[in-house]
Amino acid sequence: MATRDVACRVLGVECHPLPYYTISLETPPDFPEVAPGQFVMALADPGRDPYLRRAFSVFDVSRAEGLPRLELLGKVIGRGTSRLAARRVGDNVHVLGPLGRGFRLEGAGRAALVAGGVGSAALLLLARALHAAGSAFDVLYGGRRADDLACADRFADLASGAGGELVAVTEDGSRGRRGLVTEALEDGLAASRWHSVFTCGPTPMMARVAALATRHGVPGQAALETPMGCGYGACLGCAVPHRDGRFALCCQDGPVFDFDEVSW
Amino acid sequence: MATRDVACRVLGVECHPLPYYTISLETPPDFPEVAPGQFVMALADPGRDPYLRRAFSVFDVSRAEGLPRLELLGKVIGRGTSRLAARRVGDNVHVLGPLGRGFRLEGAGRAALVAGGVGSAALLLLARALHAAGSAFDVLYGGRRADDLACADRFADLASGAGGELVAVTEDGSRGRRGLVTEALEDGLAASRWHSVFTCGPTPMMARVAALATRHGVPGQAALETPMGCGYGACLGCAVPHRDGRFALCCQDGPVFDFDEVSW
Amino acid sequence: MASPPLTSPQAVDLAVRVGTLELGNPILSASGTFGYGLEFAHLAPLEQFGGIVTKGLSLEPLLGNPPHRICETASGMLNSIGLQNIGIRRFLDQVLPDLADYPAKVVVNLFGTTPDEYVRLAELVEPQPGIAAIELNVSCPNVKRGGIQFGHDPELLGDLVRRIRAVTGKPLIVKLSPNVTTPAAIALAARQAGADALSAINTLVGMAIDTRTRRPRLHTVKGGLSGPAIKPIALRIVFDVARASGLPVIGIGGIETVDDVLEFLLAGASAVQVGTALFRDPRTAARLVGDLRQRLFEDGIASARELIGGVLLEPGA
Amino acid sequence: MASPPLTSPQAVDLAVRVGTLELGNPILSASGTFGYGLEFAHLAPLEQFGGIVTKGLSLEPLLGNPPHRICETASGMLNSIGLQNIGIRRFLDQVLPDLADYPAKVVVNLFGTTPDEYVRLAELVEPQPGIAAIELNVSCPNVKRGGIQFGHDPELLGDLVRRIRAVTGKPLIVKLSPNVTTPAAIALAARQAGADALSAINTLVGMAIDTRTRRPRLHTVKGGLSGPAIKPIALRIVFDVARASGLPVIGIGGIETVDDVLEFLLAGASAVQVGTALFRDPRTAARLVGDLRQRLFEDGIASARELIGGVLLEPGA
Ligand SMILES: Cc1cc2nc3c(=O)[nH]c(=O)nc-3n(C[C@H](O)[C@H](O)[C@H](O)COP(=O)(O)OP(=O)(O)OC[C@H]3O[C@@H](n4cnc5c(N)ncnc54)[C@H](O)[C@@H]3O)c2cc1C
Ligand SMILES: Cc1cc2nc3c(=O)[nH]c(=O)nc-3n(C[C@H](O)[C@H](O)[C@H](O)COP(=O)(O)OP(=O)(O)OC[C@H]3O[C@@H](n4cnc5c(N)ncnc54)[C@H](O)[C@@H]3O)c2cc1C
Ligand SMILES: Cc1cc2nc3c(=O)[nH]c(=O)nc-3n(C[C@H](O)[C@H](O)[C@H](O)COP(=O)(O)O)c2cc1C
Ligand SMILES: Cc1cc2nc3c(=O)[nH]c(=O)nc-3n(C[C@H](O)[C@H](O)[C@H](O)COP(=O)(O)O)c2cc1C
Ligand code: FES
Ligand code: FES
Repeated sequence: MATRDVACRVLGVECHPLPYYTISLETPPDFPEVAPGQFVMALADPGRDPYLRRAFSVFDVSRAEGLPRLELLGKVIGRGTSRLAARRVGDNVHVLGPLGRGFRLEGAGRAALVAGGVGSAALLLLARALHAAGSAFDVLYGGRRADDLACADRFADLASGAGGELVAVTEDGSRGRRGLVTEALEDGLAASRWHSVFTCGPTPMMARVAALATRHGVPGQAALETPMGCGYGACLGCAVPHRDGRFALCCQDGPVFDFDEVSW
Repeated sequence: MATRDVACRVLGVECHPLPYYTISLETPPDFPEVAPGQFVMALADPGRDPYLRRAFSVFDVSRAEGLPRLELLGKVIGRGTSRLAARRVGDNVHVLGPLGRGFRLEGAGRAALVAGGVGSAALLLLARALHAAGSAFDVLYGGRRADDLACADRFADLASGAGGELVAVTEDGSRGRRGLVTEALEDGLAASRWHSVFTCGPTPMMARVAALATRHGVPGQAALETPMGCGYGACLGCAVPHRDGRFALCCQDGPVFDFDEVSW
Repeated sequence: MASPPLTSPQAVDLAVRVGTLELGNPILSASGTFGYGLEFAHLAPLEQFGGIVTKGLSLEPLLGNPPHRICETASGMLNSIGLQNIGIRRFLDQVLPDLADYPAKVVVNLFGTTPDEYVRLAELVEPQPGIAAIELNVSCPNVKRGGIQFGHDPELLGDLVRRIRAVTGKPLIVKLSPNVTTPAAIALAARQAGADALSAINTLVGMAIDTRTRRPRLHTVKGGLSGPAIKPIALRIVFDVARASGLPVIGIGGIETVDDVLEFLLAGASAVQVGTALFRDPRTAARLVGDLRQRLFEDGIASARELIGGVLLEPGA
Repeated sequence: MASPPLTSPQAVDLAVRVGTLELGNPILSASGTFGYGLEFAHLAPLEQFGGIVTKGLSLEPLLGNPPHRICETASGMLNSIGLQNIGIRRFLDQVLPDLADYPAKVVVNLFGTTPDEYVRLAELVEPQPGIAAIELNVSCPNVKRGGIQFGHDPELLGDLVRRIRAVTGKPLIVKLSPNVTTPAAIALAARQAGADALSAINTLVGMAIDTRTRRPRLHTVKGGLSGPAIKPIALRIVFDVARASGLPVIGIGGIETVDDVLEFLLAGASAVQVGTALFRDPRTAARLVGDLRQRLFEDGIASARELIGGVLLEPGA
């Protein structure tokens, strides 16, 4: 497992609008391939506030002038995410990664990608991979209001290019369908639209997604979020209750778990 | 005593070269007059590293487009001074000030201003005030090497405009006289060149300056430096041993003290 | 919640009681961090404070320790001021009268090196209507008992509190030291001896060395650690002593944001004191009053009292 | 200094001894913060560590506590991992053999809930040539003695150490809890019972509450505070126990920079352990070895040993 700890130059920070933002980072040439669902631990500031790094899904990767670029999608919540959002072009962000076990694409068939808010950050590379593999998929993207569906157009382009669609769902109806994203999922599952489900978002949402898919006999995977002290297996802080009664480590055994691995 | 706590926009940071830098801050229109030798407590970053503000002499003041500007001269030493140096145009720096008791100019006569390194930060406004009052003065500016005499030219201009001169002194001889600034002071005192001495720099240097001046019967004032928790009299952390056996507060009773007030 | 919807932040009720001490809001300044209050009226709106706890007062004025007295540490600071103060008499004569102009309750923080000194201090305070409560700083060594700190020994502490209780009817708050194995045992002793309330915590003993000079950063070698760094410890002790003693508690330690205030209230504090954060920003206490009002309004909580001890625990915890 | 001038950083002698434990340099990883070491060989140059202290090991594997197990605090973190570990036997069979490839000394950190468990652990470790020393985690409640922590009672601690001493000839390091009134008393008890060295400090008990949910941030409500926030407390305890016991001490608590290492050595530590800082940056320990070498070179100090206990105190302090 190739993991690097590198200083990355900030190429740009874009607001979508705040609290959502994307930050582009230029990595050294030998930065390893990132699998969909993998994450990095980012240290936005050399000071001690915050002290620990924060986990960020790798939202997108690209190459420019020979150098690999990472793009992260952040939502400003507390000290770590706001520090990162405040970086400027030319600043350094330290990145440890890629980390963890990503999505497994084998046998995905026609897939539903269910994103809740900034959880979409774990799903864009997956959409790209499915697109590249010629698999059809829909993206069910939910949030409170239209602004919570940051970068939705990127998902729309990929999904429609792969013979699927973006289903936007907002609680206040300000974009797409009004209601919960899990309601849209339930409708599609009832119509046997998908062979597999991939999800990332708030834990209660993912638990509901897993329960619905399981009820309809559709397998799936979830990219989980836990507090993380280190991201690389040292602190044992990121316990996820496993079906077998033991604790898995989100950072090492995950962050992506099969629905039936997790004791929700 | 008018003291304000204000957010100031950074207008620019200039290196002289590093570790020395000046930072220009735009204050609200009603920022009070600053007396030579007064200081501000600056919070460069909203985070907790460092947690406490840092004291900075007000190096210079000016007005542009109706708004008063403060200029601070910093030397990067640790967490606080490096944070401030890393600010960029448009950032906010919180400033509490002006604080403390500045230099008293009455009866200065022909004066020697003795600066040690970044201690010069406390002396530029004094030089301006003496210049404005038509008092002649010399500036004795000491450091290890040429680079330690940051902004020396500003002092040279003011001194020569007031019928005095800049005497640069470096330990390695890379600028001006080779040796210690206190040696230059001693020569001038022996020649009865001055009626008063004003100094700011490392404490051992100031102790020596005070001892020399006193030996030659010349009165003087020193802008002292102590660790400061608050800068406004609340923490009692900035004790200065007073001749009377009690402790004065550097931030309130000082930072400027008469040579004979301090138990050096 | 069953309460009627709040119409504005002003409708939020911030009043709390700490035993019989009634406060307009739960935010006080901590002892030794805001002098006697008045000096800083030009920097902070004193009238908004729920209360002001004075710098520690002794029978005679104290000059304090030689420098260096403070140094910064990660998210905190060490201090060794040496209890410099103007003495109880000058405080009563020259400061207290002017403090009467403010609605903030005045709590005097008292310390001595023998029980007799404490008793004498309490006697001098007792007839003063302008003083709302007494806070005992018991992190001082008892010179007669070989320098053991009053606050480190339940028996010593109990004897001390009993003697003071006998001479004062004012609310009596015992300020707990965190530097003990079982703060709850000290809290219980305080209760049994007649204390009305507890405040927690005082500073933790710490040390720092300047590696350039190889000298301790403080003249006294060791000093007291305060600031956000100690908040988790303070919160644990507040939680423990509130449950163990049943006494009302004033939470202290690293408080800086409205979330910090809520944490302490939820853990069981009836009010809080703000210390080191005032050095960083003299307006912290007043800001917290406003932020607390706004936050409770947004969360639809009608009274700050609803939060006290409201932490949700799993059954059995 | 009288020593001949150093020609290069490589000429600096970093070797130290902690009693009879000889280390190539004074930087170890702290228990519970770097697993069993090997797992992270791809992230950090293990061969540069002076030593590796294992995750706490018990007789049987432990699953640990349910989430949440950690949360960040100001310049630190709380943890309540619940001593999750693979058990001593699997460690000895499957991990230890591979650790032999590294020059870093292997120190096993052991804990139990009865003295018998500790003794059995020590017996299993005794015949293993690959284990350089034993560190006892005594911050566990003794289930037979009503849950008092071994490390909180000099008598309990003394009995425990005596029994382990009887079955092992390996350097025996007692890891001190900071959550006691007088760490020096525990240190003395450890010495009298035959401990070879001390390590200090383990975590401080703390707590945090999520004000949105009103729930404790940790499943177990309370947890252990670590990181830079606790460094001043750690340094004070190292200073005190080194002087009081005369035993060699390994300093632990918030170490992250070469200045931190120097502070602990000057305060009396013979070596240090790095914990929480490894979470932030797995290369911290290796970086510190390099930085220490460079710093001593620049300061013209020929051996790290020259620093130990070298803090300069005023006469009488
Ligand atoms: C594998 C993994 C991948 C992740 N990927 C991303 C990503 O791509 N983009 C991203 O923005 N974040 C991502 N996160 C979350 C991120 O790492 C941070 O933990 C989180 O954003 C909060 O960090 P902070 O420092 O801003 O807030 P903190 O200062 O650590 O906490 C802020 C406060 O907010 C509370 N809080 C925590 N979560 C929420 C929430 N969702 N809403 C409201 N309050 C909350 C906390 O309890 C705390 O009180 C990921 C986490 C994991 C484990
Ligand atoms: C009244 C007053 C006015 C001041 N005016 C100015 C000013 O105009 N410009 C300015 O730059 N500073 C000024 N200072 C000093 C400034 O406030 C800082 O205290 C100082 O620069 C160090 O802060 P820091 O956060 O960078 O270092 P810290 O992180 O606080 O400390 C860094 C480390 O360096 C050590 N250290 C402290 N001083 C020195 C030194 N001189 N050389 C080497 N190591 C040192 C400390 O012991 C500590 O270990 C003033 C101080 C006072 C009290
Ligand atoms: C500089 C300073 C001086 C203090 N003086 C006193 C004092 O005189 N009496 C007292 O009981 N506590 C004193 N304290 C302790 C504070 O009242 C408070 O208990 C402690 O600092 C923790 O709160 P904080 O983290 O908000 O500062 C002092 C603290 C500081 C930082
Ligand atoms: C996540 C975590 C797990 C820990 N596990 C153990 C353990 O198993 N045994 C032990 O003796 N100490 C354990 N500790 C304590 C550390 O070894 C160390 O004493 C403490 O964290 C202070 O050092 P630091 O500030 O450098 O982290 C643990 C600390 C952390 C943060
Ligand atoms: S985050 Fe540290 S082990 Fe997973
Ligand atoms: S710096 Fe706080 S009283 Fe002077």
